Amino acid sequence: MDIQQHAREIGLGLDLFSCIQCGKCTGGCPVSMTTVLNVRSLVYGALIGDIAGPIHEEALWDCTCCFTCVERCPKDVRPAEVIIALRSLLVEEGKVPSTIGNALMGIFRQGNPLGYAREDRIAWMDGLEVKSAQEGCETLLFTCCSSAYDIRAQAATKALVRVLQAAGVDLGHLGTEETCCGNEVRRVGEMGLFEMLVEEGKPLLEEVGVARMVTTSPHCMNTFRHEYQLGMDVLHYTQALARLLEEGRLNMTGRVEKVVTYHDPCFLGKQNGIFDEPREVLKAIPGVKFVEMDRIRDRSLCCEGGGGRMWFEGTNTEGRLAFQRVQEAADTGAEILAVACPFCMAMLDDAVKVKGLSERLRVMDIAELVAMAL
Amino acid sequence: MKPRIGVYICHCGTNVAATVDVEAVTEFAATLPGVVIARHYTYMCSEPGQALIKEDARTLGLNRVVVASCSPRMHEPTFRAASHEGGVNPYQVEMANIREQCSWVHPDRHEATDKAKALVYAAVMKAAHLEPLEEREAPVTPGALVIGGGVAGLVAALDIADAGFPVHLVERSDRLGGRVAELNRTFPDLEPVAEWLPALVDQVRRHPNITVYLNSRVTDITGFVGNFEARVGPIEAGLAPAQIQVGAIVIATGYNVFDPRLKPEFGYGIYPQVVTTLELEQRLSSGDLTVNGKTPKEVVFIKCVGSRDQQLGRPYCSRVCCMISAKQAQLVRQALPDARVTVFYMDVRTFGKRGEEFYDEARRAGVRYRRGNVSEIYRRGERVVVRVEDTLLARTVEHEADLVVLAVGMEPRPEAADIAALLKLPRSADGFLLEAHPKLRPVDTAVDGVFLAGCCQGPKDIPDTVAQAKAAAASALIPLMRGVVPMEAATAVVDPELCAGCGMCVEICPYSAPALDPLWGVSRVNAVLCKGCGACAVTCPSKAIRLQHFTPDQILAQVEALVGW
Amino acid sequence: MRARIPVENQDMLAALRGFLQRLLETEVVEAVLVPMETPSGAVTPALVADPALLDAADPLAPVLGLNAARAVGPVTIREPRGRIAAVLRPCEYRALIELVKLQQTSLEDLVTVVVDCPGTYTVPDYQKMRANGGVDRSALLAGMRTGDLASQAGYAFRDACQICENFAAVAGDVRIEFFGADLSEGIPVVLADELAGRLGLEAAPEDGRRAEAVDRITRSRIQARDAVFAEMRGRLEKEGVEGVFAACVRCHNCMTACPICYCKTCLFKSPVMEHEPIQYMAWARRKGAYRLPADTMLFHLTRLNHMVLSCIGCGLCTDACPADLPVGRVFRTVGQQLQAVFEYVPGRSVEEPLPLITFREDEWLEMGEER
Amino acid sequence: MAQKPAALVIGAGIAGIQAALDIADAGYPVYLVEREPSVGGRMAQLDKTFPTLDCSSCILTPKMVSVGQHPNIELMTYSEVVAVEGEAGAFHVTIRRKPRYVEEDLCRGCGACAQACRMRGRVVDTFNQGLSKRSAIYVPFPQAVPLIYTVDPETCLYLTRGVCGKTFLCKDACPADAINFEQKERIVKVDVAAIIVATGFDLMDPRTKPEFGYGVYPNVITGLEFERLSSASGPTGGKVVLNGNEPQDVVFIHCVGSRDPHTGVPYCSRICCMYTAKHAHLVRDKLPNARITVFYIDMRAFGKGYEEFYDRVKEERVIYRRGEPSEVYRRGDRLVVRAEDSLLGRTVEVEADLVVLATAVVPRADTPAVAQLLGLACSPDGFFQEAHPKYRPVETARTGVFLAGCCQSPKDIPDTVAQAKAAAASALVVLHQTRSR
Repeated sequence: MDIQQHAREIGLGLDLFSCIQCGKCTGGCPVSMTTVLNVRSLVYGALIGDIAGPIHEEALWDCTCCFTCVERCPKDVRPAEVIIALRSLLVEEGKVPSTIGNALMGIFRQGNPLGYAREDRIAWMDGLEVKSAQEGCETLLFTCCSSAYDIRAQAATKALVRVLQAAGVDLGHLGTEETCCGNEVRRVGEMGLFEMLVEEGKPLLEEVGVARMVTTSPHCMNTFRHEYQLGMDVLHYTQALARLLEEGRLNMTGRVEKVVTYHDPCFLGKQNGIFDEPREVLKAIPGVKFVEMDRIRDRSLCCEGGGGRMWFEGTNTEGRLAFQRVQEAADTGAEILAVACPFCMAMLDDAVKVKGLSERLRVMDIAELVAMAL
Repeated sequence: MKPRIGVYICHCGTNVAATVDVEAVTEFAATLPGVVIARHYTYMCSEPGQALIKEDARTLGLNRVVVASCSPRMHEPTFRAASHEGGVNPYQVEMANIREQCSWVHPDRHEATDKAKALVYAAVMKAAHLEPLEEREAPVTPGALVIGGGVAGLVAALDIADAGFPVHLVERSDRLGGRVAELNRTFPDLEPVAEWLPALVDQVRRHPNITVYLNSRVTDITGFVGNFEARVGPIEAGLAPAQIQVGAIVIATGYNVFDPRLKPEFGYGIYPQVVTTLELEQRLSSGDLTVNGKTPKEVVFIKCVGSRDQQLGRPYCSRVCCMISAKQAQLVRQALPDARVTVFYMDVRTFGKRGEEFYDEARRAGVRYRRGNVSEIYRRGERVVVRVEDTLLARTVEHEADLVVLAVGMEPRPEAADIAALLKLPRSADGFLLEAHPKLRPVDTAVDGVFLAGCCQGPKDIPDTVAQAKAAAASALIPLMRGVVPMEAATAVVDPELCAGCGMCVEICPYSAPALDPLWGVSRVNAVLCKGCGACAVTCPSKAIRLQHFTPDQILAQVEALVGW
Repeated sequence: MRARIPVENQDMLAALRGFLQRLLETEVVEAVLVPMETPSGAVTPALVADPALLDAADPLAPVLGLNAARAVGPVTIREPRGRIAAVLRPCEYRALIELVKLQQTSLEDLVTVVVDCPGTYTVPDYQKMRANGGVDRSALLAGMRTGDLASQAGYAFRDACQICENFAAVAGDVRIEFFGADLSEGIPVVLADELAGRLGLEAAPEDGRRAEAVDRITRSRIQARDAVFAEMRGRLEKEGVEGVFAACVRCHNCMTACPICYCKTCLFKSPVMEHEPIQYMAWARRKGAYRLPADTMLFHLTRLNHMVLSCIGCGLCTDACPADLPVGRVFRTVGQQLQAVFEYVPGRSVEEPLPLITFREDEWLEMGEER
Repeated sequence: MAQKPAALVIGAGIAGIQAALDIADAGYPVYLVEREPSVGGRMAQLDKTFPTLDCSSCILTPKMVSVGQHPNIELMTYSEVVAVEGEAGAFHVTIRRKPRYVEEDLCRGCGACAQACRMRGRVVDTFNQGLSKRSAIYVPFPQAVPLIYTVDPETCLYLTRGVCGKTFLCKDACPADAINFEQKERIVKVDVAAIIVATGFDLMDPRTKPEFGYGVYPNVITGLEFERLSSASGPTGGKVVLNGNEPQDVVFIHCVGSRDPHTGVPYCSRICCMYTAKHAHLVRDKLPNARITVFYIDMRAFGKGYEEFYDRVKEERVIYRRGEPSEVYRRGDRLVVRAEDSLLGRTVEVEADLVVLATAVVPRADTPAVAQLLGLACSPDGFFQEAHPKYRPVETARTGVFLAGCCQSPKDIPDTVAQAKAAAASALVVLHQTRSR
């Protein structure tokens, strides 16, 4: 089996021959200390045509697709894509963990991995007025499936809408036609489903005809930016907020007298280089005392929510990275751990509870904090 | 003249000062007989340090200078020059080595300081007995001898000839171009050698200042920098040897390739599938890569064959094999697009300009690099099996191959040893010729006027060889262009009244400076040849030979100071 | 080739004298350097050009007052010179070889005649023997034949001879062999065919007893030698060189007697060892007391340094010492150890280079260079 | 100097020094132009040199002194070449001599001015890689050649603000009355027959590799900073101490930027493997009990005696682990270096209290400008392009202009010296031919 050939066929940029086996990928891999997954040896096995040794099928699903390996690879090998390619082979053979299979099925049937009804996608709008994008708007708000269905995340989505509207943004939404972006679908290797999502979603978005899309999730932003080839400006909401601040449109009159720290999402930070805007927004909130953790920006620790891990526990349930992360946040003396991604929200919020830090630390979306200061 | 001595104690940063109490040594030195001034300074060899000596020499009228610092090997010329500028005869300068012989070897501050004082005392006592000596110059024969007609020799010859000096280029074989002429294409540009080497050879052959001696070797060299006399003997008998006079010599005798039969585990010479990089080069030139009439499907390169191998006495890296393998692997990929090409390596050393990029290109061309030092090769049917631990898999693998290429290392040429013996040139532990200083004098040798170019000094690729050859040319051009060379002033002299003519000095001298006068049966030293090493003076039982600057009274004064301490 | 010198009336001395006369008469050489008995009874080397005077030659006199190698030097050192033959004991021949290497003599135009040596007496003993009934040469010759060598009753061989294991003629242009020889048919002699032809000598077989006799004596000499070495080493370790030489009177006789000490002017007779008066005072102050002359011990150390590798063990230094110091024993003891280091046998061959002036490339390493 | 044609050498690091000395020793005049106040270049910043462990100043200083004193060399420090016209044999060069605000012929280098300077101990000492502070009037290092003080126009209070208290402390302190704030830059024109470019290299700022935390953690330092730390003449007097503490665990990281097209450095920097081995040895020498780990991808010990040195360093209990670290982060008061040990096939965390980054050798920032000034081309890696990589490695496309040292590509000292001599040989040929014309 020529993995590289297969990867090309499914649209991955994996370049096995460029690899010098330096190990920088595995060294940076957030899960490499806790699972047998070793991306360097997978690349090597694929290169020499001896994949049987390094491969551990179950551990393949441990990859969070944080792409630290891709970002740091000195030779542009794109090591994570060997994992995606291998996952896609497993998908073809139907060898998928049941929870991931269910999520994919949910997306296929209902447009969301949680398997909720398509009609309920806009239930979060209760109490808000969000106009239909199809009627024409300046800015399209794209809500992640989590932002739309997950109860904790919904609060953040609502806050965001309030904030954007307060700033006078002409906001529209696709309504129940909004369907999963497929970022995670592609990363778990279900290329067929991903293609289908693009084929259906791209015309829908283009028909709306807006110049700018704001996403709640960095994951959605990532795939729209890089994999949809849309003719529009795709922004993460923190970017949108930062722009509004700069333009003087976002006036915060209230105060949030809290010590706040911030966790960089991999898809926002490492993969798309958006480090400053979320911080600018947080620092602009009156009363906020902003502190940094040690591992930030390019060195941020992954929350383990990406790459399908929202739907799969991983082979190692002990010592989740999110546990470590919330402890780091607590150690800074912060009262609030600000996030900018619904997956991070889910993983870290859960970790705060498990680690018994609820008294000291709250996980909040940046939009929620801004909304508090309105 | 009554000694007026200045003593200068160097801290050498912290090299000396960390262990030796330099202030105490300075105070002590100031009390010694004849000492007019004693100072200490961070780096005596620096410009301000030297300025101290000059200034004192002028204003205090010093006629002797003692510097307590490092070994005189490096800095004696520095302090002689500085003192000379201050009006002190350079041979009335004495150094006390309080670094290598004191601070670096004695951890105890108190003891080290005491020893430094003793060494300074001894140097002062010797300095008081030093006599002024005059440096002289000898004329230089305009012209150079270049031994070896490979790329290094060609380039060195051209630069010297272009600068207007006659060059005698001696080559053992019947053609110019050396090892490079055996290559097909060169890395990292894959440029055919034929596109530039013949032009270079032609330039040399047609140069009016260059005389080429093919099929010849240098059988004898006498003389010294500026005035060498060499005998060039044709290898074929019957032709008359040529006697040539030159001012400088460039040695460019090149290298040999390792004979892989010394690593019998690879089966070289047994299996037709196993060839060396040099042999593959010829096959690539001819375009025939078949083995036993079949086109190979699996090609394996094995690196470090005869390099980085202490067991074989070749601990060094041959520096070019990584790039040669990368080049040949690419060329094999081009020639045999269906073949799988695998390179087994320990470390990939592609360090030169465009080297890493070239390695990148090789991998992108589909060459598989696997980390592991191949352990053995054996036959399996029509193929051979390469057995190796893939250290990245941490597993032993058997890799079947139709063609195995051994990247053979470089080793010193036996002929270089002959030249070394003729000129009494030292060789380094690896057997290559030894440069005068590994960092700052990489092409000079222990023998003045003799310079090294190319792989006779150590393995190197073509750009580095050419640079080094030009460097050797620059070193050779300095005496040639100046027209004179300085002569050692601290030479040995014979007292004919005492000399019994035993000839021990003649035997012991590494420079053939003394000779027995056939009429009187006494020894006479040729001052031009004498390097002042003193071997003759210590050998002579009659003390009939005196080495100026190291006379018995000078040495005894020093010894007396030390044992009297 | 091996031949025999004809002997008449069992007169070995006459036979040898005749042989030497033949060398002159056949113009093989123009003169012979040989021990002669002077009219006053001393035995000393002389250069004899007149064949008639060889009647006083006494190559068999068992006495050694001077190493003849020293006498050969001045007559061979440079051209023009005559062709001569030198009659030498093995120890004299070995000293000669060392001097050749030191350019103090030459083998050109020289025919060396080396005679087997039973051992010698000191000059005073020899004189005493002559005065008190003479020297029993026939006993010595008999002992040489059987290998049962003994000194004359009441006398001992010279100290050096008692421990000499190189007493047989093994080199030289002409070797005269007494050991193991049945002299009734003549004295065995080994020489070049061409020379034998000129002297009219014919080839003669070896009787095969020589090796046995030599071996026997060698074994007993080595035994004696090793006992001396052991004793000497013990003394040197215990007393040091300074202890052994403590009684030295600095007469320099040992140096004068040594056949190999060749300097024109010894360092110790030159002004190098003369110091400023204030220097002597400084030493005296520092040490409290200072032995004078200052260079007594340095003299012996320097001589050891200069000569011990070439020491061929003739022992004349011991004989010359007025203070009865065991100079020769020290030289042989130290010499044996040092010569072994360089695998050097002094006097064996002119082809063997002097160790300390032999340039071996691997002994001289540059910085960074390794063997 | 007017009789024989002259050469111009731009840059007075070891390459420029060697080239200038060779030409001058052969009897031709040389103008040696150096931008900094002193000659010496990068080599002057080094502690010891591999593989012989010669002290760098010990072997460099005499050469520096020689160029300062050579009758055939006209040294122009603190000067820049601003225009080059003409052709081989007849170049017309314009040199800008920047004002030192100190009269060169009066200053004795006593240092009284620096002691007196109001900015004393407040100006970042770039020679020491910012590990110490100096005055606004300074010599870069005590062995500087020439030993003439220079007023730093960027930090001198008078030059930046127009006032420096009531009185110039430096002027008052100077016993030679050498300080002159009226000094203006001078333009000098010289005619030369050949030019050698020896402008050297820069080191990559490791902040472009944020995962290593350089600039975030004070105990993550570069190799050159380690050189200053280890140097007897450096800010700690040769002690390897950070914030007063001796490190117990030292981790070295190879290929920081090198072999990494991401950072614009696709090439190998050629010296890092060996200088890291040397650093490891120095740490072992100074801290016998420290744990020392070197992370590498490929160990490139290719030069004469290098493999042997690598062997030796390993025998000195330096652990070489194969794997390029992916990041450095803090754990308590220590650092953690996270890497895959590719021979174990396992990710490891190595605790450290000193991390030394072997940063890439990069072209001088002004290389394109200098290239334009001299009419030279640059190769894709950004260094100056030689005429032919094989048989014309020091020549350029412009006849009479030659390259020496790291401005052509990274190289170690022996290769730099060899190439400098090679450039000198080429220049000597041009000088000879010009003279005999």
